[in-house]
Amino acid sequence: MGCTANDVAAALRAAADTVTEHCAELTDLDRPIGDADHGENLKRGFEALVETLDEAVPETPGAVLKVAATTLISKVGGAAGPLYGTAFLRAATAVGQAAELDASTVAAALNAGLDGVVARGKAEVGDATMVDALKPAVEAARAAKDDGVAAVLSAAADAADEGATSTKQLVARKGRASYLGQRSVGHLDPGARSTALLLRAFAEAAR
Amino acid sequence: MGCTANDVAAALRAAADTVTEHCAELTDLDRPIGDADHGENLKRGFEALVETLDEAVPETPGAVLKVAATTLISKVGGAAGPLYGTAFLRAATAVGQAAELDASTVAAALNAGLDGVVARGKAEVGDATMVDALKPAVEAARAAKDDGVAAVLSAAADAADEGATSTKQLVARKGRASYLGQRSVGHLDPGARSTALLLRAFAEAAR
Amino acid sequence: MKKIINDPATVVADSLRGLAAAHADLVRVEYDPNIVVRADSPARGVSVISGGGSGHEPLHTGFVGPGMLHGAVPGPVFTSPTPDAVQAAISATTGEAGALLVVKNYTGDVLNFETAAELASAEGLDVRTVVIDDDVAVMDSTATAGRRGVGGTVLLEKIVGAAAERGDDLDAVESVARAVVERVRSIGVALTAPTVPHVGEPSFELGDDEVEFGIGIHGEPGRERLPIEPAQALAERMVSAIVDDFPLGEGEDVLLFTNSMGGSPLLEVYLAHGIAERLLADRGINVVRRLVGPYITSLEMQGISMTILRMDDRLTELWDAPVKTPALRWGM
Amino acid sequence: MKKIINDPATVVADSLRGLAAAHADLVRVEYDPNIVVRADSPARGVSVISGGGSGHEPLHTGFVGPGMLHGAVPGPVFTSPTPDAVQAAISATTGEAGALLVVKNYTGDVLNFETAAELASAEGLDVRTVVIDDDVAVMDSTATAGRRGVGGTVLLEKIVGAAAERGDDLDAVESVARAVVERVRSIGVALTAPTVPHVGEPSFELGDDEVEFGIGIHGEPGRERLPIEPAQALAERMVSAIVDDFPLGEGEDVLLFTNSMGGSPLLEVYLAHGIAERLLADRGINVVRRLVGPYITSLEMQGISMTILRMDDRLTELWDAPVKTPALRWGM
Ligand SMILES: Nc1ncnc2c1ncn2[C@@H]1O[C@H](COP(=O)(O)OP(=O)(O)O)[C@@H](O)[C@H]1O
Ligand SMILES: Nc1ncnc2c1ncn2[C@@H]1O[C@H](COP(=O)(O)OP(=O)(O)O)[C@@H](O)[C@H]1O
Ligand SMILES: [Mg+2]
Ligand SMILES: [Mg+2]
Ligand SMILES: [Mg+2]
Ligand SMILES: [Mg+2]
Repeated sequence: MGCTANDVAAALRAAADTVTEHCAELTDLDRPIGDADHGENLKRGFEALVETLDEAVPETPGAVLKVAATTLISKVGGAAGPLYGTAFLRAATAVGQAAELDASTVAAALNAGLDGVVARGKAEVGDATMVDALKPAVEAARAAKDDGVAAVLSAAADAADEGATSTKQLVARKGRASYLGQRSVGHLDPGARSTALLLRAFAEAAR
Repeated sequence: MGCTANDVAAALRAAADTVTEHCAELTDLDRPIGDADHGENLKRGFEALVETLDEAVPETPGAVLKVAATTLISKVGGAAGPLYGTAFLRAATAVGQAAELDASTVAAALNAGLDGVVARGKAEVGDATMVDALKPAVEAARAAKDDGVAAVLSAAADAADEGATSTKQLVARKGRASYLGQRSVGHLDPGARSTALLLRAFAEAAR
Repeated sequence: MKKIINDPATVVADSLRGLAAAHADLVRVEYDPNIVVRADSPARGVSVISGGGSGHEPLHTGFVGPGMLHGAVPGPVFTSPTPDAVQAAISATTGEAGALLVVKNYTGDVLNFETAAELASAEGLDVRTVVIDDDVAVMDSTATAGRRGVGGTVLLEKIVGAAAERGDDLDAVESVARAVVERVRSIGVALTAPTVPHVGEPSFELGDDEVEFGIGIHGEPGRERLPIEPAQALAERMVSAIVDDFPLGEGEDVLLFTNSMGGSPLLEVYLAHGIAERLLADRGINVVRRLVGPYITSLEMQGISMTILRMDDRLTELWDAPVKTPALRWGM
Repeated sequence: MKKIINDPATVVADSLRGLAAAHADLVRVEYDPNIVVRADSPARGVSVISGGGSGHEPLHTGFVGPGMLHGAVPGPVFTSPTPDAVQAAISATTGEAGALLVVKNYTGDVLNFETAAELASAEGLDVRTVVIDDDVAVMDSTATAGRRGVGGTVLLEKIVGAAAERGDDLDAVESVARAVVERVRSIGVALTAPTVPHVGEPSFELGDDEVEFGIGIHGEPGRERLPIEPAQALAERMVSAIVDDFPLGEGEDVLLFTNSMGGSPLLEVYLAHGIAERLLADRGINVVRRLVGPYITSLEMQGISMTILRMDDRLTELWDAPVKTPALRWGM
């Protein structure tokens, strides 16, 4: 029933595939309101992560998440690198040495990830960042934590999708898009979109 | 019957009008095979010449031609400036102190102008330069020298037109167009075209 | 996209190889992670390190050498380098006296450089960061990520480098840095968009007679899109944006830096500079030092930026101090 | 056309005003006719003067100053200055020791500068001309106006300026100049066309994946139009064109100058330079000096040129001599 280290690794590989598939889309989202690199940044990081996992999958889910964290911090760059990196680092700490992750640990890990992003980036819901996808995801995950890992992640992914979509109406207040002021309205935030994509990949992998 | 200083000045003004009118055309001819400035160069020179003539028209035809020479040398620049300047300088010398120019003096002046261009630029007929217009013009002028100034200039203009057109078939061997080698074939030489235009303006003015 | 490159993925390292070959007397380049450090071994004073996304050359790699930077950390094109690269530059250059990291205010740069500084501090080094945010185009900095670091960065690196070179300690170097950050303002304008190699298309669309006023150095949008206007009006708009923001008063001494964003001919850059000098003179502001040319660029983007630094004797002395780098050189 | 200018008709003088303001310590500008001369009054040795159409900045105006040019004569954009302007520069700088005019081999420049030299000689000054024709793109120079003067001009002006600065007489300066002309070769490539301000449209059309190989500095056509290829192949093509033309043999010492035509980012220019260094090393040719950057440009044209100068001790000493101009500066 729970997630092993290999399951987490598989979810990360699925995430890497998604990033590759949506690379152009993410970069295109980053074009009008940013610097047109979000897809490339994530692709560089997730490709490196897959290479590392190809060599050896660490023993525990926590160790896998830590490898993801350090790889993303050192490979992604930009704003997204330290933010996603910190999210995985906090998630790794949250799950500790457990050999398998149950639904409520997964929900707690997501929550820890969110806290990490907020600690570093200081964004709030409504600022049109990845937080707009991640915060509702964390809340939905917590609500579904009695229904199993797959349900937690699928609820998180659904909520993240909706949260990401909401950034379209928002005036960006953090990151590069904030330089646009009112002109940022009407654009989906690339980081919110990538958060939703990653969570969807995790959810699919957990089915 | 002969050309006075004022007639020469009027012919130069007519030439200036022609240059202004055909400025874009000359520059366009200079675009594919040169540096897209021939029209501008001549316009700068002839406008300055008209300004000078507006202040005062010198007493003799020779003196008017000399003013044209020094103005063109100092204002046109490029290859065309020294070449046309030298042509007018030699023409001025050829007509000397005469108060009026008769047909054979006009033909001789054209011949002296050609000699000046060749002395400086060392081009021969067939090199796809202004010489391809000027040389036949000089010959036609000489042949018509018993028929009056207007006939001399109109014969020269006709021959120059034909000569200019002939440059279309030629491989350029002098000036910037020569860098093109075979690729210069099919293009009318801008300097040959401007020579034909100037002679046509003189001919019209003399009618 | 037409570019003189082999592969978008290796463009930064490939270019660094050329820098290394061209300036072996001044810089040493290490790869993977990519860093550029001084070729000589300077007396171990404070080291000054900067970096950020590539594509702004000569910033920062062209400013490594005596009197300016000890190390530069070139990230991928328009993307901040990661903390491990910054750490490598710190390790290669920093001793007891510590290091100052000059960071342009972009979320990515700040997060990555601060992470590196934290990690270095954890190893017992005294590493501090100064964040430069001189772009007046960003009007309300409370509702945004704050003003961006742009042209002022060049002046900051020169002046801080001179302070370190003469032996100032880290407190003193840091205080000079903060003084410059407080006293410098910039504004940019773009006529065309840059094309990031791995993207392959221009970063934004601009009409045939539009300019983007208040552009950043990554093709981020500016304050507003305007119809192209004569240089006189454009320079007036730029000078006003800066002078009014300070605000600068009559009788003040300034350094005026007119910068090419990369693709604009020097003919135009000097032309704009000349107008700006006269506009400042008209306001009774004394231009006592100047810098003109492509020093902080945005790939092939056409456009210019103007930067004004309020000068005092201390800054003037540091500005005039000798410098010997690939891109900025005088007095030696 | 989008440019930062007021009026195409005044663009050169407007830009010179900016140059004058930015570098009052180095140059003095006179207008109508436009000339740029050294701000200091050098000991009256031989003066070195150059000029030509504008739009190639920093060439020539940015090279006026101690150790390089005494005077520069900027014509209209891409059009030779007229003899009266050249004469003005001669009068302003030339004494008993005479002057050498450095002329790029274009029909217009040659005719106008030679006319000026003749007029100056008639006034009793010893004024000579050296014509530089280093562009190997022009293959058969008997069927043409001859090879064009391009990148080699920068090296020639630096070296000849150094010879004049150390006090060589006109014979010696002229002989150094002729040695450089014999020993230097260049080739250029364009990715985009320049737009002349008073024309308002690009000087030529180039497809989205075409380059013009063997381009001149005025947008004159080159040897051939090629599909864009990786930098490695392009650099190989350029290096071969030069090396085979000399031909250059193993063990020879050279200066390698990789030049930006104006609009290409420094990132790409260094990248190409790095490849060329390795290609020369592969052939056993020693690169002993190098210059990289935008020094002889064609407005905003994207592209690069490469220039190779065969060095000997005499030329190396002159190259290394101090120079202090707006665009080239070392040793002082
Ligand atoms: N302060 C912040 N807090 C949370 N997320 C942020 C913050 N700043 C930026 N982001 C996220 O990062 C995304 C951009 O990432 P990316 O394009 O990779 O980095 P960069 O903006 O440095 O190029 C934005 O779409 C946004 O979701
Ligand atoms: N050596 C030469 N002899 C005669 N005419 C020449 C020579 N070189 C160039 N020309 C003429 O000059 C014309 C170009 O003039 P212009 O465009 O004003 O000068 P530039 O080529 O310097 O820009 C050519 O079309 C040609 O007719
Ligand atoms: Mg981005
Ligand atoms: Mg021309
Ligand atoms: Mg980025
Ligand atoms: Mg011309």
